[in-house]
Amino acid sequence: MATPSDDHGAPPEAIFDWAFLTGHAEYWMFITLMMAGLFMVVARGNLVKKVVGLNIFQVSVFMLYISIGKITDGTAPIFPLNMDVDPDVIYSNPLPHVLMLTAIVVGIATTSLALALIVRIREAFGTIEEDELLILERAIDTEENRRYSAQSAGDA
Amino acid sequence: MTETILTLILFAMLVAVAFAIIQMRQLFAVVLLSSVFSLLTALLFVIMDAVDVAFTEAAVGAGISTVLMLGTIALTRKRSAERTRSDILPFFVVAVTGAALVYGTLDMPNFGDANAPANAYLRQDYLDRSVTEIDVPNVVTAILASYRGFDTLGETAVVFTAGIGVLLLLGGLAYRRAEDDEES
Amino acid sequence: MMFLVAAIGLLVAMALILVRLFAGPTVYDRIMAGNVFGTKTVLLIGVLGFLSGRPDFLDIAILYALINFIGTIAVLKFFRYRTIGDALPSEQDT
Amino acid sequence: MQHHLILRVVVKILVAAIILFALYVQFHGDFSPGGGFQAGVIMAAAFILYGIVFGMAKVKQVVPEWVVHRMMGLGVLIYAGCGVASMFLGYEFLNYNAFTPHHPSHGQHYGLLIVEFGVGVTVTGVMISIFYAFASRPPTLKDSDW
Amino acid sequence: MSAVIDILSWVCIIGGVFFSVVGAIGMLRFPEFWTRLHAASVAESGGMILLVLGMCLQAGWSLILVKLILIGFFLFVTGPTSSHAVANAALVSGQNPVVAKKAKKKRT
Repeated sequence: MATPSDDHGAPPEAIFDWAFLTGHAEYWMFITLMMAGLFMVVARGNLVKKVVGLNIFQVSVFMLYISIGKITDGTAPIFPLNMDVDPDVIYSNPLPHVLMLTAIVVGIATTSLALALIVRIREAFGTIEEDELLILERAIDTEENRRYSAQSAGDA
Repeated sequence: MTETILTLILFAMLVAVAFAIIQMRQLFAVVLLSSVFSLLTALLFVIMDAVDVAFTEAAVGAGISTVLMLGTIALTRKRSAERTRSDILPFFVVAVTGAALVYGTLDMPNFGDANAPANAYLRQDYLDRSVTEIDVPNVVTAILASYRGFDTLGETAVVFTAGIGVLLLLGGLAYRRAEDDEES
Repeated sequence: MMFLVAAIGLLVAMALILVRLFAGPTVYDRIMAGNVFGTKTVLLIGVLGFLSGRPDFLDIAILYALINFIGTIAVLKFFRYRTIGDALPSEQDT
Repeated sequence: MQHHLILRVVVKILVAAIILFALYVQFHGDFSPGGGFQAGVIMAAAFILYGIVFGMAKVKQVVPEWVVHRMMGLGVLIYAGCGVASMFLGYEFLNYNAFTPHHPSHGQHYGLLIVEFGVGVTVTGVMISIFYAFASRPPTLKDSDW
Repeated sequence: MSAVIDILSWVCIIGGVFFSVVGAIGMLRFPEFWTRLHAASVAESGGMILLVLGMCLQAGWSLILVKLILIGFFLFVTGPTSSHAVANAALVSGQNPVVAKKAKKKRT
């Protein structure tokens, strides 16, 4: 697989190609991690654990981006201090690094926003479990419905 | 080859930590494990040549996020409740999503391929131009602040907005306004 | 070669500590394991720099050596006083 | 944490070292890994450590809340002001060549320094104020939840 | 000269790895919190110093050496401090060490 165009035209039996397997195992590992995070968001009721799951999901996305920029036998995209750039040295792709660097700091800022919301939810409802929150919400809804229907009945 | 093996071992540890986080019910242990998770993440970033990203992850993950999560737990509760619903349906959803994503990777270029579309054109362009135009050794900083200056301005504004949001939610500003009203 | 040996040894140590981190019967076992894991990570980052032939990225290791302390102290304070900021006046200096 | 003598002494040494390291990361970011985002987080971590060990009252004497709140906006203003300045000099928004037109790469160096400084100030302010917001709230944990 | 330095750093690194792994095994296998703390803090500090020393020998006279010394200094200060803090917190919270008599009683 010398060029990307070969890759696209590869017949299905190339899946058992050794180079293909080792070249894609990294992506599958990131997907495993991503699914662990997704499972935590979907299946765990505690809101703090949901936020941690979101963080895991986020980290796996970062890794997917960084792994796209990695080049075999490459090195970090920082030139020597005297700017004497050797054309033979392979530098990895710096662009994904830039995107993910800002994303990490934005990620912690938004995570703290989510945590602040959780604190407020706890103060308003007294719980941070999803199941209990749903029950409380439903009770509030039925109460409002009852009051509204009683009011409209009174009007009529 | 060494890099691949190191990546695999670290990744196995990372997945083990993730599954342990899923199992834990003590929220405090979840926080501790998530700080270990970020340590391992930074190591993987170093291996994948993303030194700047590893730096950021190290600064954020080890100190601040641990402290903030502990602060949240101190204001809410320490243990998560027993889950009554079964995990089968979420597991099915996650498995299907994962299978779809794996199917999507089959068309991707190999890991570390220098001729991949993402690396073939833009990478060389940035590396060549930044030597003459910006003239700083760290290409990541050059791209961050100069070539993608608009993007970074936006990200800074997002961080600022998130900070304002936290202050509004947790009353840093509201308390002060109340005090000012009492004084006047 | 010698750094490869060091890296493998550190990885083995990290795996063993990870087991203690998962199992740890008491809270303090876990805190201790997390702290030791951080130290091992610092060393492994240094060794990886030498292994890849560009050891000028030791800044990350310095950063971890400085910052990893914060997490441990925060966890301990949380367990002692149940808060991150100021404890309630009644609980001060218990 | 009044009686932890060892902890207090070590933290006094470490806080100075962390702040110094943050300044190194901030202004050496062009040459080695680092920059405004990382430096801001590290700087905030120093004050968080101080606040955890010495109490919120002490750290609010060092960095009062109004300073932190001003810092949040000031960084974005520095960043955007750099862009506006380059516009007034007749170039595009955020084109740092404007500062030294006869030697463009020097202008780029000044631009990088100013912009990274702005980012660092904002991130420091936001992180410290988030910490203040979480830590100043009275703990409401009931014994049944503990 | 370089051969001597190589041999010295080999010795340091092997020693450091030995202490690290032994400390980790101790953390895993010891029966109770205080013995585990002992294994963790002492062996960890020893292994850390030897490993950093081995890397210093390989680095030569450069900025890297200064950074390695800084790392060694900070780890040397923070490691024992956090061990002390953990031990203090555990003792205050009522984690008493198992003394010999009790241990014998438990075993029989």
